[in-house]
This record gives sequence, C-alpha cells and structure tokens, in this order.
Amino acid sequence: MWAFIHKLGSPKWFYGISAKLQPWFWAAAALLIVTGSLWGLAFAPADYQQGNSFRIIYVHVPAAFLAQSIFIAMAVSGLVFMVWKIKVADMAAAVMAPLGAAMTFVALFSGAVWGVPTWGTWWMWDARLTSMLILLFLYLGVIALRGAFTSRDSASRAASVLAMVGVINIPIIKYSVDWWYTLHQPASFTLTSRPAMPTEMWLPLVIMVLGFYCFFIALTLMRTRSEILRREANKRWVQELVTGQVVKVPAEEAR
Amino acid sequence: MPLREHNGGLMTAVKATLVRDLTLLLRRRGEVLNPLVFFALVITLFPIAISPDPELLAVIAPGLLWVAALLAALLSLDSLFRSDYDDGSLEQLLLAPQPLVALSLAKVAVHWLLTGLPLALMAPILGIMLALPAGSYAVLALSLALGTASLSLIGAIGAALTVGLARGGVLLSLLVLPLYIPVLIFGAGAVQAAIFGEGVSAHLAILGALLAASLMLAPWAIAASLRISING
Amino acid sequence: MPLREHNGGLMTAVKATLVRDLTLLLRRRGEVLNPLVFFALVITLFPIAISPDPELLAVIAPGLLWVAALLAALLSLDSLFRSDYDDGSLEQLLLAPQPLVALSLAKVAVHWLLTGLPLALMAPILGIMLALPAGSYAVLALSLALGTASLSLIGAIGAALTVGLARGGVLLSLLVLPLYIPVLIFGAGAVQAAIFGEGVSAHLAILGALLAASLMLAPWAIAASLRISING
Amino acid sequence: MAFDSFSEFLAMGGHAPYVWSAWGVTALLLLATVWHARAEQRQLIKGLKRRARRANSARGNAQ
Amino acid sequence: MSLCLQARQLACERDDRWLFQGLDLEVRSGEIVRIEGPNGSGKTSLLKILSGQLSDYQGELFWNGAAMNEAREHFLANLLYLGHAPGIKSGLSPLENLAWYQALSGESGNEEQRLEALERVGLAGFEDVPAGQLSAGQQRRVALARLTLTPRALWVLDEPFTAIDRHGVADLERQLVAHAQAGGCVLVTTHHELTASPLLRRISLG
Amino acid sequence: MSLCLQARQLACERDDRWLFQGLDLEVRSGEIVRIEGPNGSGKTSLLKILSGQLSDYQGELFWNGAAMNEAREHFLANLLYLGHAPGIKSGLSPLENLAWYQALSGESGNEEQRLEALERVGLAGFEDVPAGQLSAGQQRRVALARLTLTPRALWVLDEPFTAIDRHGVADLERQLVAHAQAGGCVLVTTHHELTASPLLRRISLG
Ligand code: HEM
Ligand SMILES: Nc1ncnc2c1ncn2[C@@H]1O[C@H](COP(=O)(O)OP(=O)(O)OP(=O)(O)O)[C@@H](O)[C@H]1O
Ligand SMILES: Nc1ncnc2c1ncn2[C@@H]1O[C@H](COP(=O)(O)OP(=O)(O)OP(=O)(O)O)[C@@H](O)[C@H]1O
Ligand SMILES: [Mg+2]
Ligand SMILES: [Mg+2]
Repeated sequence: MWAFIHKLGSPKWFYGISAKLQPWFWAAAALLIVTGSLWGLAFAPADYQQGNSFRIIYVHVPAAFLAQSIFIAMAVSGLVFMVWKIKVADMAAAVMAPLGAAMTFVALFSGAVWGVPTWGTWWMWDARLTSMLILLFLYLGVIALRGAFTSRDSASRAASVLAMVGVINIPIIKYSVDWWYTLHQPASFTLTSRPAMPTEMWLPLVIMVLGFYCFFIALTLMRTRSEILRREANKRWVQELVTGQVVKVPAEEAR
Repeated sequence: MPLREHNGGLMTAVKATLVRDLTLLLRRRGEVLNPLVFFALVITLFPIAISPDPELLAVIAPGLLWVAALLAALLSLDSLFRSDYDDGSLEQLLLAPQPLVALSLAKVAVHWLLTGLPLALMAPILGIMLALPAGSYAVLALSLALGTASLSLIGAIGAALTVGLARGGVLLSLLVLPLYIPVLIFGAGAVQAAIFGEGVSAHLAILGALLAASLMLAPWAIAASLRISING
Repeated sequence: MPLREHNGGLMTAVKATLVRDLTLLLRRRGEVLNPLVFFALVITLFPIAISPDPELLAVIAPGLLWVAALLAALLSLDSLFRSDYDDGSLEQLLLAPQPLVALSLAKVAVHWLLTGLPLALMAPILGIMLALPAGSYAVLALSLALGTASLSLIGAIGAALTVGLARGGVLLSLLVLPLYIPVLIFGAGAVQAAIFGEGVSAHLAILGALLAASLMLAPWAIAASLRISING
Repeated sequence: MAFDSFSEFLAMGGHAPYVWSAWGVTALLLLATVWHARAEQRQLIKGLKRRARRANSARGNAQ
Repeated sequence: MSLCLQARQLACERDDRWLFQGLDLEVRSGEIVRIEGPNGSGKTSLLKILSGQLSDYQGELFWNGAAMNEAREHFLANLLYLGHAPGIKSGLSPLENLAWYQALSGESGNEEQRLEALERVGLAGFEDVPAGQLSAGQQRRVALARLTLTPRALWVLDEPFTAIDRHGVADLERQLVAHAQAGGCVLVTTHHELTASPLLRRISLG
Repeated sequence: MSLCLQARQLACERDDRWLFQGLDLEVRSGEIVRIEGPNGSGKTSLLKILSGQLSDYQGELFWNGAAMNEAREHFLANLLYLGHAPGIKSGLSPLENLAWYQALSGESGNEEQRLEALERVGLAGFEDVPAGQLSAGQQRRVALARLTLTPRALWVLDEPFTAIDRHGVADLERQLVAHAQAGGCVLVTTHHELTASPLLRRISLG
C-alpha cells in the first residue's frame, strides 16, 4: 500500500503511466460527447412543455455535475498533498481549478440562457442558482490565492487548505441556501419538480455526463503532465527526456 | 547551561497574548471605533442611495444591517495578523514553545471582543434609523453577537492565508465572503423571523451550531495557514 | 562633477510611473479581478440577506449597485500608496526632481483604469441579476465610469493621509466615505431617473462637474498629504 | 430524427438563440481548454529543449 | 546535559538554483558557529530551515539524536531566534514587548528583571517610550534584551549586529562568547568580522 | 561649479529631548562626511532634515548660498538619497526597478546602462528575478546600483553597508572615495569603520 502510494507520488512514474492512459480517455470523451451531442441535439424528442429549448439540458447538467465534482476532487487532492506530501496530487489540484471554474461558468451561463424562454428571466435567486454562483466564487478564490504567492510550496499548501475549508463549507452553504429559499418562496418555478423524462431523453444525457467526466480526466492528465515538466524542469529525468528525441513516447523514457 | 524541559505555562502565554493585543488596540483608541463608524456610515449610505421611504427601509433593514455589520467585521480582519507579520513577531509566535492553536485563538478572541461585540451592541441604534420594527432589537443584537464570533473565526483563516501577500485586503474578502453566507442567512433570517413574529430559536440555535463548528475546526486551519504564510 | 540643472523630463517620469504601476498590478493577474469579484460578491449578499423577490430587488437595485461599487473602489484604495510607503519608494518619489502632483496623478489614473472602469463595465451584468429594469444599463455604466473617477481622486487623498498609519484600512473608509456622498447621490440618482424615464443629462452633467472639480483640486491635496505622511 | 429539415434544425423551433448560444459557449470553452493545454505543452517542451541546448553549450565552453 | 543540533545532507533549492547541497552540520554546546557567505548565498535560508520555519528543503534534522519532528517541542523550548525583523511591536513600550516574550516562554517574570535587561542593552530611560519612536538601533537592542531575559541554550541570530553601534557590537560579542563558555551554543550569520576565539567555528556557503 | 550644503543652528527635538542643538554644518564638493554617534543619537533624523523629509526642526538650510525653500528644485535634481528602506519594489525585477528610477530623474536611459550597473553591483544573472525573491543584501545592492546609474553630485546615504557582504563593503567604500575625488560629495551614516582617507570628515552627534 505504502509502496504504491509513493510510486503514485513519483512524478516520473505518473508521467509515464498517464501517457498510456491519456489517449483512452481522450477517445472515450470524444466518442461520448459527439454521440451525445448528435443524439441530444437532433434525435431526442422535443419537450412537450419547453419545446426545443430543453436541449440545453445536455450541456447544462453535465457541466453542473462536473463543476461540483471537480471541487471535491480538488479538495481530496489537497488533502493527499498535505498528508502524504505527494506533489503530483497538488499539481493535479492546480490544473483542476481553472477547468472547474470554467464548468461552473458553463452551468451558470447555459442555465441563465435557458431561463429566458422558460422563466422569462435571465436570473432569479433560486437556491440552486445561488449556491452555484457561490461555488464560482470559491473557485475564483482558490485560483487567486494560488496565484498570489511567489513561493510555489506555500502556494500549494495555501490552496490546499482553502480547498479543504471550502469543501467543508459547500454542503453547509447548500443546506443553508436551500433552507433560505424554502423560507422565501418568491418564484413559482423550481428546478427540482420536473416530470420524469422518457428514456430517449435521458439516455443522451447520461452519455453526455460520462463524456464530460472522461474529458475532465483526460484534460487533467494532460495538464498535470505539463505541470510536472514545469516543476521538475531541472531534474535529470526530464532533461534526458527532452534531449533524447523521443518526446512523443515518453513512457519508456520515464521508466 | 542546562536544557529546559517544555514546562507548560500555556495559560501565562495565552493571557499575555490577550493582554498584549487588547493593549495594542485600546492604545490607539480611535481604531476600536473605526469598524463602528464604518458600520454607521455604510448604513447611512443606503437611505441616500435607495430611498428615504421608511416603509421600504423597514422591509430591507434586517438584511442591510447584517450585510453592513459583516463588511465592517471583514474589513477589520485584514490587520489581525498583518502587523505581527510585518514586524517579525509572528515568526516569534510560531517559534514559541506553546501550541499555536491556543495563541491564535487568543488573538481571534480579542478581535471579536473589540469588533464583533461592539457591532452587535450598536446595531439596535442603527436599526432605529432604518425604521426597523420594534420587538426585533434584542434578536438583532443577539444574532449579531453570535454570528460575528463565527465570522471572526472563519475570517481569521483567510487573514492567516493572506498575511504574507502584498495586496491582501481585497483577496481576503474574496476568500472569506463565500464562507460567510450561511451565517448571513441565519443571522438575517433570525431578525426577519422576529419581525414577522415567528419563532427565532431555530435560527439562533443554528447560529450557535455554526459557532460551535467554527470553534472546533477554525483554530487548526488558522494555525496551519499561519505556518504556510511564514514559510515564504 | 558638474551640477545638473533641473531639466524637465516630466513626461518620461509620468510615463514610467504609469508603466510601472500598470506592470505591478497586471503582473499579479488575480489582483485586477479582485475588486470586480468583491463587487459581485457584495451584490450577491443583498438578495440573500434581504429577499430574492425580483420586484423588491428592482426597486433597490440602483442604490445597491452604486453602494457596492463604491465600497469595492474604496477597498482597493488602501493599497494605492501603501506598498510604496513600506518599501521606501514613496520617499524616493517625493525626492524626485519632478512635480509630485503629476506623479501622484499618474498613480491615481492607473487605479481608476484598473478598478473604476472595469467596475463600470461589469455593473450591467450584476444589474441583470438584480432585475434592474431594461433601459437603464447604459446610464448605469456611464454614471459609474464618471463617478468612480471622482471616487479614485477623492479617495486617494484619504489613502495618502493614512498611508503612514498601521491600521489604515478602516480609518481610510471613515475619512473618505462622507466625501463620497455627493457622487453617490447623483450617480444613483441618474440610474433611478433612467428607470423612471426622466432625463438623465442633468445628473450626468453634475457628475461631470464633480469630476472636473476633483481633477483640479485633488492632486494638490494628494501631494500635500503624501508630504505629511512621510514626515511622521 | 426530431427535425424534418436542416433549416428547422437550425431554427430549433424558435429557440435557436438560446440553444445555440448555450451549446456554442460550452463547445468554445471545451475546445479552448484543449487548445490551451496543447499550446502549453508544446511551449514547455520547446522551452526545455532550448534550455538543454543552452546548458550543453555552456558545458561545452567550460571544457 | 549538552545539546546537539545535527543536519544531514541538507539541500535547498530556490528558483531552480541550489543554494547548498549535501550539507552536513553539527552544532554542540560551547560553540559559536558563524555561517559565512556572500549576499544571496543562502545564510538566512539555512537558519530558517534549522529553526523550522522553512519546510521546502531536502535532508534531515536531528535534535539531541532524535528526529526533529518528534523533538520539536523540546527544541523550541530551548531555542531563541532573532531574524532580520526584530519582532518588536511599535505600539508597545520596550517593557511591554519584553513582558510578552517572557510570557510566551511560559514564565510570568517580573518587572525588575525586565528593567535590568533593558539597562544591560543601554536603554535605561527608554523603558516606557513606544518602541516605534525609537531609532533603528534602539529597536534592535530591545530584541537583544531577550538574550539575557529569557535564557535559552541555543541562540540562532541572523545578522544581530545590524544597526548596532560600535559599543553595542563589542558588548554583544562578549555576550556571545560568555554564552558559549557557559555551555550554550550560538549560530550566527553576520558580515561583521567576529574577533577570533577558540570557541568560534566557521561554515562557508556559496 | 561646486556644490555646497549648509545648515545653521540646526536643532531637533524628539519627545522632549534635544537630539542636537545649535548644529552648524557645511558640506562641499570633494568631501565624505560621516555622521557618527551611538544608537538613537539622531543621525537618521539629521539626514532626513537635510534632505528635506522632516520639517519638524529649528534652524536654516542653504543650498549653494540660497535658502533651501527657493533652491529646492535644483537641490533635488542633484540629490541621491538612500534610506533605511531600500525603495525596491518586490514585484518588479531589478531591471524594471532601475528603469523607473532613471525615468524619475527625467531620463529614459537604455537597457545596456542598467545591465551594466547591475553587473557592477554583482547582480549579473539576477536581472529578471522579481526583487522580492532576492536576499536582503541583494535587494540593497539593487538600490546601490542607482549610484552609478543616475549620477548625482550629492549622495546622502543612511547605513548603506547594512546587509552587504565584505567584498561589497570594500567596493562601496572605493566608490564613495572615487565619487568625492570626482568632485561629488557624500554624506553618510554608518556604524561600520570607514578606511581613513584625506577626504573623510567626521561629525559627532550625541
Ligand atoms: C443560471 C441558471 C441555472 C443554474 C446556475 C443552474 C444550476 C444547476 C445545477 C447546479 C444543477 C445540478 C443539480 C444537481 O447536482 O443535482 C442543475 C440541474 C438541472 N437544471 Fe439547472 N440551473 C440553472 C438554470 C436552469 C434552467 C433555466 C432550467 C430549466 C428550466 C434548468 C434545468 C435543470 C435540470 C432539468 C437539471 C437536472 C435536474 C436534476 O438533476 O435535478 N436549470 N442546474
Ligand atoms: N517618529 C519618531 N517619533 C518620535 N521620536 C522619534 C521618531 N523617530 C526617532 N525618534 C527619536 O529620535 C531619536 C533619534 O532617532 P534616529 O533614528 O535619528 O537615531 P539614529 O542616530 O539614526 O540611530 P540608529 O543608529 O539606531 O539608526 C531616537 O532616540 C528616538 O527616540
Ligand atoms: N522567498 C523567496 N523566494 C524565492 N527565492 C528566494 C526567496 N528568498 C530568498 N530567495 C533566494 O535565495 C537566495 C538566498 O537568499 P538568503 O536570504 O538565504 O541569502 P543570504 O545568504 O541570507 O543573503 P544576505 O547576506 O543578503 O542576507 C537568494 O539569492 C534569493 O534569490
Ligand atoms: Mg540574509
Ligand atoms: Mg538611523
């Protein structure tokens, strides 16, 4: 177990193994997203109430799921980094944050756009919308904090602490906002009370969600590899890797 | 020269830290008043910017009071550890043979005593100016007293994380404000419930629970963050 | 070694100061965004603390937006001269053979460019979230662009006066907020006038006049205040 | 197929601006992240190579 | 009981540049160890690592034979560190500053001790002036008063002579030697030339 | 044309204590004037008064015979002051810091001059590192690079040797002498003993 964790912690090992895993995830992501998009955009039936505007769900929901999952993944990476001093975990956390913020933005934007035909307004202070907005701020905070430090080690540890504090707070925030919203009840629409969807509507949704998760994993692997190169630039194995001409197949070099 | 054993004295150190921070703040008498005056000023901005209509003001008063108090508490946080960092005493605090958790808790306690508590005591007066309906004043003060304690604890994490950074002030708000939202909801909720004549005990109980949770977790996060900031 | 005559080069110095401050702020990319995020965060606090009801929000939106923008501009002011003071470059700025008035005006210009202007551009988006009635968005942005310039100039006087003091942040707000009130009245007034379909040009003209007056007087006050702060 | 013609598909039953802007922004952001990640990797490797060359030549000069 | 601070294979990297690598170091009772090196050679970084303020390094630290992680509390109870910044609050008087430092180490002490310590560093008459109104050298002297006030075995001093005048420097040097002779131990960086002493040992960086 | 800074009957009071009283002082081209005195004797205060940063004093100042008030602009055009704080922005690289100082004096200068000045103070290779990541001594060296980069007749230096290593101190001393020989003038406080030179003159405070 220990040996495995420390092997996992070695940037060199990770660089190698991720090179092998990465193509599979990219392929899966492309396949799933293209299938899901075609199906969702062109083949799934229109909603009997919302008509075709409902097709926004196929980007809105995957983005919203991913936005929340990435924050948890980031906090877990932070914990792993703080407890076991595994640097790769922090590198992954560092590259996850911008993607998480982007996904939160996508969820917010698609939701806002969707609101115009369905609710007649871009925005309302619904519980889920509000907590999503706060999630965006949490992401921005983590990114800003990491960028504000000049020392990389301090930046990593500070961002980890903030991600962990934030992840403890997310359920609390969600609970309070929900509670607050049920207290006020100003609007007549809610996201939660939707009739069950027919299969040909939710199947493409499941495919899109899976596709987004694969995309997230693939991108994180790729950018973590870049981050490894950046941080380990003066390690011998990186220099060998670069001067040897076989940068394209680094798996063998890395071993 | 014999080596010393680590021989306690925690209470001495905590007490001295409390006294020191209290002296420092009270010596510059004006500074204790600053958050209060800021609170009052922000509250006066709203009628000017929105409308002097007392009926409208009464509706929005609980929210305005809570937001303004929250901002006042937030702004005074930036200096919680900064001057200690600048003159090197934070370094010394970290190298003291005493648990950093206890010492930093003492500093936070002083902060609450000299900002949160006065804000809570002053809020009813400003409530009068905003035409806050009678009967909610006690709840306003109580909810603020409980709530600002959590705010000080949570905010101190942010202050500790940003103490080494040049332009900490605004970054601190960015880190801390999202975490303040639960406290704000239940705090403002308590006052609104009092106005509508509903029961406030549930709100206050949750505020108490939030405070208990912050008291358990925040000091560790503060200590860890201070260690990080000293690191470079 | 021959003595130098004082030989102009004012433009060089002003330009270099502009470039220097811009570089410093843009280098820490996050920091330029901080006031914006603070603005957005404060705006988020109000519906949570008051009520999510769009009709109520629409009524109070102009005031809330203006107060929040004003606070965001205010908070970022504290750092305007502080880091220069701490590392000794302010001393050097004062000893430069160039008029301090021009150099400090350059610093204020950078501050407006990187806080006031972005705030003005972002306000309409937040206006949407507060259900601000259509048709007032352009006026909102314009009034903020004009108004924040005055705010930066007036605020810089306060920043210069408090730069030598340890716990400047809150004191600064205290000095500056009362001076902000005219700008706030006409700024929020312009947006409200636009909502009610009244003419906005009078309001905007007064905002312009306030800006002209600040431009004429504030730089001298800033320079004098900096001299006083260095003297301590 | 939920649509009878391509133009109908584009019109999205009158919801075109909403559907396409939401999908468009999503697609744009996804593609931009991929593009950014690739550019980042290329640039890094190029920088590392340049650095290695510089180090090599420095070592060569020293000998 | 004698003290011993050991470092094995210490290495510290800053901005892709090794400040030092494979540094072995042993400091024992009765020694004055002077860390030497030109500007930017890593003296301050080394002292921060040894005193546990900088964690971004490689290698191991031992205190009296035990790994530093485990012995940290005992180590801190015997350490007195003075860094580039003197750690003096400008709003408090020298007396109040010292009272806090005494309490931090768990003793409440008494006023007389503190007055005496201030007198020893030549600050008699300035006991109640806010420290912010003292000159650069006087502020450092307040910090130096801790050397006599809160006795610790291991002194780690980063440029303690900064801003101190000629008499002060001579006094301080004598104090360092006396501390080492009494069985204490001093780790110091300074660009000022220390007078030779059999207790003095040098370690060069960079 | 030679320069001349005069002070007549200068007196400065701090906290009901006279730091100095009735001080007459004249500084001319070709001199190195060292202000001496123990900690807290008022050296920094004197330099601040002379350079026009502290206005809480009694007495009169003259620049080349004219009252300081009237000659202030010409005085500033010929003054280079380095205080306790080095005036270096930690977010900017040494090159950028120097560029600003050059522009402040009204010249745009060029990159080569700046690179050369940095090399002279031993910072070759650190031109593009953010100054905040430099060591204490290296940061001061950036400030000292201004001495060659923006030539001024009158140098007012408050403890310029702080944090500078042995080689750096020797270099700087040579530079002071060369400046005086070239007809410039140096006003300096330091606790470090300057090597004797016919150009050196001492003024004792306290
Ligand atoms: C800015 C506006 C919006 C935001 C921030 C937002 C946010 C979210 C979030 C966070 C989720 C995931 C919930 C979960 O984790 O279970 C979600 C799901 C969903 N949203 Fe939105 N939403 C917005 C607007 C809309 C609109 C206008 C509609 C359509 C009327 C809509 C329909 C849905 C549906 C159907 C789901 C999936 C249902 C579920 O999983 O419970 N959303 N949204
Ligand atoms: N801001 C201030 N307010 C009040 N008194 C001050 C202030 N600054 C200095 N003093 C007083 O003036 C005296 C002289 O201070 P100054 O800094 O000029 O001394 P110095 O000769 O430069 O000493 P050092 O060698 O320590 O640098 C000090 O004793 C101090 O008490
Ligand atoms: N916070 C930091 N981040 C990155 N690099 C740093 C940091 N602090 C110092 N360094 C680098 O480490 C090197 C050594 O710095 P250090 O302060 O240990 O030197 P020093 O030997 O104490 O020098 P001095 O004699 O000038 O005090 C410097 O060259 C600097 O570039
Ligand atoms: Mg050092
Ligand atoms: Mg001095």
